[in-house]
Parts: sequence; C-alpha cells; structure tokens
Amino acid sequence: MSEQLRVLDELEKEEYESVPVPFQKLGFWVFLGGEIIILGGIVASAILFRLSYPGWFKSSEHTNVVIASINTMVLLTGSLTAVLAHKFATIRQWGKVQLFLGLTALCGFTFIGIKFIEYSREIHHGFLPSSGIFWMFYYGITGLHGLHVLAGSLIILGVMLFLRKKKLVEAVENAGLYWHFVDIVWLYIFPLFYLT
Amino acid sequence: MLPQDISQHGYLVDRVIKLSIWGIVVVGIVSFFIMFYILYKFRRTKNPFPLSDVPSGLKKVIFIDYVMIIFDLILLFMSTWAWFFFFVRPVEKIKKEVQEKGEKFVEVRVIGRQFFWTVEYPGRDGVFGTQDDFKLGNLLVVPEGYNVFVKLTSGDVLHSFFIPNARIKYDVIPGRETHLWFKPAKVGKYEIACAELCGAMHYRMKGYLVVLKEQDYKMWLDSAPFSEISFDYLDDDKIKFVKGGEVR
Amino acid sequence: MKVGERHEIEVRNHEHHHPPYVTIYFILVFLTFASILISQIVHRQKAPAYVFTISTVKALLIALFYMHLKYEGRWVLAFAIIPLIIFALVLFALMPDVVPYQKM
Amino acid sequence: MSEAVASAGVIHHEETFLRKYLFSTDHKTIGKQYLITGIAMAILGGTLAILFRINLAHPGFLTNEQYNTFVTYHGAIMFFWVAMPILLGGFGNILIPLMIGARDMAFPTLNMFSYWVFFVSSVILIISFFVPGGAFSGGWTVYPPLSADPGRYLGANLGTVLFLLALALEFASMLMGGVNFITTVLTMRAKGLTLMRLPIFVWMEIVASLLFLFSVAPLIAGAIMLLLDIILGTHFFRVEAGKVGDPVLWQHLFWFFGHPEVYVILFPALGILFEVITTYSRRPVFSYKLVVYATIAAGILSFLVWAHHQFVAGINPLSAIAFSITTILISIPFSMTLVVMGLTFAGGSIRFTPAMLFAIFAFLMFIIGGLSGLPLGAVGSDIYFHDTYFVVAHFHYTVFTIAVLSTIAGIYHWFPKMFGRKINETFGKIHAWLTFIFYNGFAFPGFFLGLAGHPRRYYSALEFGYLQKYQWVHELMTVSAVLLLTTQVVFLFVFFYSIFAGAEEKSPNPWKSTTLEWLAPSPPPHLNWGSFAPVVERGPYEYAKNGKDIDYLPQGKLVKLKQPVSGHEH
Repeated sequence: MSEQLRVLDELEKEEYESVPVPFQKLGFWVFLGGEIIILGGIVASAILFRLSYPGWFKSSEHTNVVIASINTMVLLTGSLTAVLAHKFATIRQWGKVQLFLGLTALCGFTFIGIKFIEYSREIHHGFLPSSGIFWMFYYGITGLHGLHVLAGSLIILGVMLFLRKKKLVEAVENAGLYWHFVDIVWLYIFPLFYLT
Repeated sequence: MLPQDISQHGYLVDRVIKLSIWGIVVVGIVSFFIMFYILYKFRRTKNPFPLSDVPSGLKKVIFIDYVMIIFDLILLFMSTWAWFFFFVRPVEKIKKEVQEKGEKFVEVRVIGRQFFWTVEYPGRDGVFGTQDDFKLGNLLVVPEGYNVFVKLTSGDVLHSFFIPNARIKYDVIPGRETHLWFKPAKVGKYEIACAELCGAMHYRMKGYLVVLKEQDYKMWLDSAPFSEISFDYLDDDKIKFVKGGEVR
Repeated sequence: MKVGERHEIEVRNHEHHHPPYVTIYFILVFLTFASILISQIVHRQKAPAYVFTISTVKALLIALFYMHLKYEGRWVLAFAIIPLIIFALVLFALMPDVVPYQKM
Repeated sequence: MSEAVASAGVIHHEETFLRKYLFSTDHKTIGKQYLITGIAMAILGGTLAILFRINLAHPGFLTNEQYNTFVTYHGAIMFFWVAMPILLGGFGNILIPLMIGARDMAFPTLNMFSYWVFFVSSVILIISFFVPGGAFSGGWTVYPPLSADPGRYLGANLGTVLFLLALALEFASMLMGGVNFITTVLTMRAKGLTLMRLPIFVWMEIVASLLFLFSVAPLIAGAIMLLLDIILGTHFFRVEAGKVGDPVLWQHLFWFFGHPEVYVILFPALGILFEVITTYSRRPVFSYKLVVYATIAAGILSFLVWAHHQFVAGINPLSAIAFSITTILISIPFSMTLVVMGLTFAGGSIRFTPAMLFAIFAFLMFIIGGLSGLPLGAVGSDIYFHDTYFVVAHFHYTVFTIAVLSTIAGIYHWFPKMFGRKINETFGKIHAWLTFIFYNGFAFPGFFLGLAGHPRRYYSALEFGYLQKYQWVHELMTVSAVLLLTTQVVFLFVFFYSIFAGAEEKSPNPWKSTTLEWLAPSPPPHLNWGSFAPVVERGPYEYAKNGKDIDYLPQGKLVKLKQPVSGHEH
C-alpha cells in the first residue's frame, strides 16, 4: 500500500471507461426496453385472444374510426414537434425548443381529451370493460396507453418548464424518445382495435 | 418411499424417478468427496502458501461436466418416453389403439370443485347422456385391468387430480378439458389428492379410487341405487356412497 | 473521455444529419390514410395483413429517424431490439397453449 | 493509506440528519437501508414460516385460512422483500460503485427514489395483512381464478388488490435499481477497468439486472390484467358462463418472469461466493472467462425454460418436451460454474473464516439444490414430483442458500468495509456450523416427503392415509426450523451490536483482497475516493503470484487528482 502512495502519479481530472453513449441516453433506453415489453406483453395477450376469437370483427365495428384517426394525427403531429424541439435543442435555439415542446404537450392533452369523449360515447352505448373479450382488451390497452400519453405529456411539460433553468439537450431528447415510443405503440393499437 | 404402484404403466414413471434420484445421489456423493478432499488437502495449517498452479490431477475434475451431460441425455430420453406414453398421444388415439388391441375400457368424467371431486359415470351402457348416468362424490370406482379414460374439468378454480399410486397427475382447469389415462392392475382402495392450491380446504380435497375385480364391478353397476359396498379385498370394511356428488 | 464532452461531439454529429423530419411526417400521414382506406375496401380477412404491414413501416420510420436509431451505436440498438425478440418469443411460445382453447 | 485518503480533502458539504441517513443519495447509505429493510422483512418471513411449520407438526395450531396466508406471504416476502432487496438493492448498491471505482451511481436521485418506493411497497404489504376480509391466501404464484375472483374464492378482495399493488411497486423499485446498475457499470468504470476485468460479482449483478428488466415486464402486463379482473370484473383470466378467459395465460406470464427471477437472485449470490472464495483460498478464479460466458449462456437459456413449472398444467405436451430439453440443458452451464468454483479452492491455502465457512456450505448446498432440479426438469418424473414436497425441498436448497447462506457470507466478508468494525470470528464459526446443521435438518427430509407423494401447501398431512406415517418427518423439520430461526436471531443481535460497538477495523483491507473496494477507507466517505481516483491495471483476482501468501496484486491503485472532486459528476 504505502509504496503505492509513493509511486502515485497525478491525473488532470477524473475520467471513466464507458461505452460510447451518454449515460442519460443509455439509461433511458434501458428503461424504454422494459417499457416496450410491458406494453408488448398485454398486446401479445390481445393478439393471442384475437386469433382465437372470431367475434372480434363484429365488436371492432362499434369503435369509432374517425375519432381514432384524428387521435392518430394528433399523436403524429406531437412526434413531429417533439423531434423538431430536439433538433433546435442541438443547435441551442432554446426559445423554439420551448415552443415546440409546448405544442407537443398540447397534442398530448388533446389526445387524452378526445379519448375521454370516445370512452364516454362507448360507455353510453353500453360497452363496458366487462362486456366481452374485445372490450376488455380495448379498455385495458387503450387505457394503459392513455396513461403513457399522460405521463409523456407531463414529462415534456416538466422539461419545458425547467428548461429555463438548466438547458439540457439530453432531457429534451429523452422526453421526445418517450413520446415517439408511445406513438409507435398507438400505431399498432389503432389497426388492432379500429381498422380490422 | 414411493407408494405402491398399482397401475400397469406406472413403472415408466418410476424408472425415470429411480434413474434420476440414483444418478444425482451418485454425482452428489462423488463431488462431495472431491470437495472434502480439496478442502482438507489445501487447508491453511497444512498448506500455508497457495500453489501458483492447480495440480493437473484435479483439473480432471472437469470430467464431471461430461458425466453430467451424458446423464442428462439418458434422463431426457427416458423421461420423454414416459411423458410421450402418458400425455403426448391424443386420448382418442389411445382409445383407438385400445379398441384395436381388443382391450376393455371405461370412461368417467371428473369435475373438481371447492373442495370435492364429482365423478360422473356413464352407467351400464357406457355412454354419457343416457338416463342411467350417475354421479358419485369423491369416489372413482373402476374395474381391474380396464383402461380408464378420465375427462377432467373444473367448476371453479384450478385443481390437480393426483393419484399417487397410479403415478399420474394432471391439472383440472376451468374452461378446458384435460385428459388422463391409466390402467389399474391391482384391486384395492387408494387415495386421490388435489395437488394445486385451490383454497382453504385444499388439504381436505380427498377422493378414493376403488379398483374392483371385473365381475364385482359389473355387480356393483347393476346394484343401483348404491347404498354401500364391501368386498373382502378392500382394506376397510365398508365404503358409503352418496349420490349426486354433493358430499363434503 | 468524459460523458459531457462525448455529448458535445454527438451534438456536432447530429447537426450533420438531421433527417428531413417534415417530409417524413407527411409520409406518415399519407400512410395513415392509406391504411384506413385499405381497411374499408379490402376484404376483412385480408385487410389485417396489409394494415399491419403499413403500421410496421410507419413504426420503422419513426424509430429510425425520429428516435435516431439509424444513427445509434450497438449499445442503444441492443436495448431496442432485445425487447422485440422477447415479445416475439412470448407470442409464439404461447400460441399452441392459449389459442386452441378459446372456445367462443 | 486510509489516513491518506481521509486527510486528502474530501469536500464535506454539511448534511442534515434527514439528508444524510433518510433521504441520502449516497449509494452506500441506500444500500444499507435496503440491507436493514430486507433483514427486517426476513425476520417477518421467518416468523411466518415457523408459525406454519409448527402447525404442520401439530395441525390445529392455526386456522387453515391463516395457514394458506402465511405460506403465501412467506414465499412472496422471501423472494421479493428479502432476497432481491438484500442481494440487488443492498450488496449491489454498496459494492458496484466501489468495485468499478465510481463515486456513486449514475442516477443517485433515482437510486434514492427506488429505495423509498421499495419501502412503501413493504409497508403496503404489511398493511394488506390486516385489512378487513383478510390477507391474500392464494399462494405466492397468484394463480387465477383463485386470485382473479378473490372475493368469491378466498373472501379477501381488498387484501389481494393490496398484495398485487405491493408487488407492482416492488417491481418498479427494482426496475429503477436495475436501470441504475446497468447504466453505471456500462458508463462509469474506473480508468483501465475493461469489461473483462470486472469482478465476477459485478458481472453477475449486471446479468441479473438485465434478466430482471426483460423478464418482469410481461408479468407487469399480466398483473394489470389481473387487477382489471378483480376491480372492473373483466375476465382475462376468469372462466364463467359465457365469459371465457384463460388461467393458463397467467401461468405463462408469471413463470416467464418467475424462472429468470430465480436467477436474478442466484447470480449475485454466486458472485458473492466467488469474491469470498478467491479471497480466503488465495487463489484466482479457476477460469474467469468460463464463468462469465457460462453466466451469460445461463441467462439467455433462462428465458427458454419457464414452462417447466407447468408441465402438467395443461400446456401443449409437445412444447412441454421442448421445455424439458432446455431445462436439462441449463444444468450444463451451472454445473460448469460450480466446477470452476470448486477448482478455485484447489491449490489455495484455505482460511476457514466465518465468511469462508458460509461460502463453503453454500457451495455444497448449491450442488444438492442444482442436482435435485434434474428430476423436476425431466418431464417424465415431474408428472409425479410436480407440486410435491420434492419441489419445496429443491427450491429451499437453492433459494435458502441464496438468500441466507450466501448473503451472510457476504455480510461477514464486507462487514469491515461497510461499517469499519469487526464481527467476532469465533461466534461466526459457531453460527455457520449451527446454521448448516439445522438448515439440512429442516430442508433435507422434504425430499423423502416428496418421494412419498406429499403435495405442497397442505395444512395437515393427517387427512390422507398414505401420508399419516410421515408426520414425524414434519415434526423433525419443524424442530430444526425453529432452531434455525433462533440461530439467525442471535446472529442479528450480534450483527447490530457489532455495527455500533464492534472492535474497530483499522486496515482498509483486512482480508488482503484485491478488488477496488478494498482501496477505499472503511467505511468509505461520501463520494468514496476523496481527492484520489482509482486506476485499474490488471484483472480482479491476482492471488498466489509466486507461491507466497502475502503478495497479492491489488486490481488498481489510487491516483491523486489535481482538481478536487465535489458532488456527483460524470
């Protein structure tokens, strides 16, 4: 030990061995990996039941394609604004970043609002979670997805608000990543419950 | 240790059990002895300084892996054989083979409910859906030497239909129909257990398997309504019957 | 090299290839309408195949360009792909056990 | 050396008690919090076990609802609230940053958050025990329909919901921990610490975290569906007139998680054993590469074996054969790991310290546990052994070894590093021997009960004629179990006594071990390395270089930093 102290040479500052990814991004992708399977698991169950349940078509005709299409558009637009926000973050135009983040969050809340209208219509028509295979998966999955949208919007809102203090490109990017992930999930929910 | 094997094909399972148990006992004892040898030989007091290399004799210990692999392969082969025999062949196929061989068979339905088994018999004509069908609670009476096909369904939760003496067990699942097939080869009265946690009285969910000589079985079928039954080869004197299967 | 510095470099790399986000957006919109249209026209037995293929294309567009997976190294890709493998594993391993028993 | 670091100005930002001990973001404090909480839950789980074991010896001691509840909670607690928090949360948090030469986790706040989520989950679990309607009593595997309609089948609706909620929160906290571990090890290793120079313990923690991350998600999905079943009356897993769900789907989702879960706690335990054994037998690991590759292979295989818990549960018989094959296959990497572990003793000069004794016993018990898995993995014999006491004995030989023997070995080994004090050696040796004897006394007879066809989770063996003659075995097991728990309680007293009043440990490296954590002063200060930074020069296990016991080469050395470090920086 002591002779080690004697041979000590000096370092300018501390450095780490690391894989070539910023740790925030890596950590977030690890988390996303888990998220993918959480939603994947319930979607897989839906697919399994759908393959064996001929009545799926009939039930899925009761869902409203128009509203759902509008919602798809809303989510896609949110994705665009989110990614633009990240673009402007990389070139340090924080004003625009905040603007686009705000738009994204707005899209999120619009989506949830529309979703509520949709739910109320279906419940009014007497389709409850407990009224059939299709409906329990419909409410289970879209509900879970809705929660994710809510979470994503709140994250983006938070990033937008706290951006003023510390300007973090990673934060903007990660929030965007989450949003895109939720968007991709919807891209599969939409045909599963509305189109086919 | 194993309870007496009363089914014609139980030996298939027993063979796998014995092979695996003896195999792991031997491998375990060998590796324990090697370990004790190592621990004793290289203890601090005797061997104050570590060697810079492992004695080549000990390096051969890796052969345990090959032993494991070979043992695994044999085990796999035999166990898959047994499994194939009992469960892989669809029950209709087995039934056809049995008929071709000219063997006799009976069919029963077993419905598991908290916390009792209801056994449905097709009656004398051997077909379900006729009015001579009847139900008994917790009691499965079968003739000796017949092939017994059991249809398992559940009325509420998961159960598991387990006849230790026949070396068979299968889960009883609501919404599905599972099958068992065995061939009792020894008269007597044996126990049926539930091997899947099904609630508070799980440990009391007990049925009886009664294997009768063929003519006794016929006589018993004719002697409806069944009040009770007694044959000298059944260990306890009398077995009471309850119709409708609502016994607790 | 410190994470922060590495990030600066990343940023510079990013500026080089910012894909045409808006164009991609319009492609996505178009595909969405296409899938809706197909689902209305094509026979309902065949429709799912087309529609889900289109969804996959859209998903790929978003993942590759909006989520920058096109530009990521293997460490990030691993955490994006392994879950999909597991999803497929669950799906196909459960098919023989779950599907045949749903008697409606 | 320790004085050197202590004197070299660590930036002491004055912390309030709350900040320092309760809501600390210091990985060591969080690790200790996990450790203590886990130990507290272990006492609870052990007490439950003793209670229902007494009932098995003398039926009527509990009501049968109580019995089922205790069995359920014993299983769940020991898996999720003892083994995981201690091995991942506790040892992982304390050791990973020290072993890789980082100053803290990558996301310290997330780390603190994960502990508090875990704490809340344990509180909810304990609350769920006392709610009206009773606690959940459907077995720790939560099989529906028993759990999907608990109000009807168990009369414990609220209890079940809370139980599931607690589980979900526990998973969430462990997920946060896992994200932290993976990110930290991948991005914050000390200079020169390549992946193939990581201590095996770190490797094991990483593989375990990855397994958990990827396996738990389907179960979370399943848990959501199950909660919907209970609350909204859907029928994902329930079967009633006109409502056809699928109970087997849950079993798949559960065991897809459940089997990797076993390895999630097994791997860190093996890692601890490797650290302990190399240190006290003064030998390098017989084949570092083989262990790492075997671990990864086992990790991958562990995603392909889950259905061996359901051979007779109505799954497709052909896929049952496939799963049987993979199950037997997975015994090969583990047999390799164990052989390597055994050969690590060979040629050393073995010091039988308490940690080493526990490690040796754990190693021997792993052999029994692993081998006894074969009859269960072989589908033919599993027809008979499924859900019998053979299973119980098997997983007690593995899981008890993991959660108790290996853990205590780790505690004895790293106690000086964690608290800067010693535990009495003589006591430790007695503790090890008593634990070993009583443990086998209560676990081994299970194999015979299993051979006799004794089903699991039976309130009493006296109901069945063919089991009555084995009642004495139950009594033997109960006596040993009681003695076992008593031993551990005594140990806990000594443990807490030594934390506060044990003999001071002066040297930072009392066991002359090589890995990085022994370069830090014990207990390490906030930010671990003061104004130094560790630089790694060689692999982790450089013992017995030229046949002299004293000279071992530490994995790295401490290098003075020109710029003093303050706060978490990356």
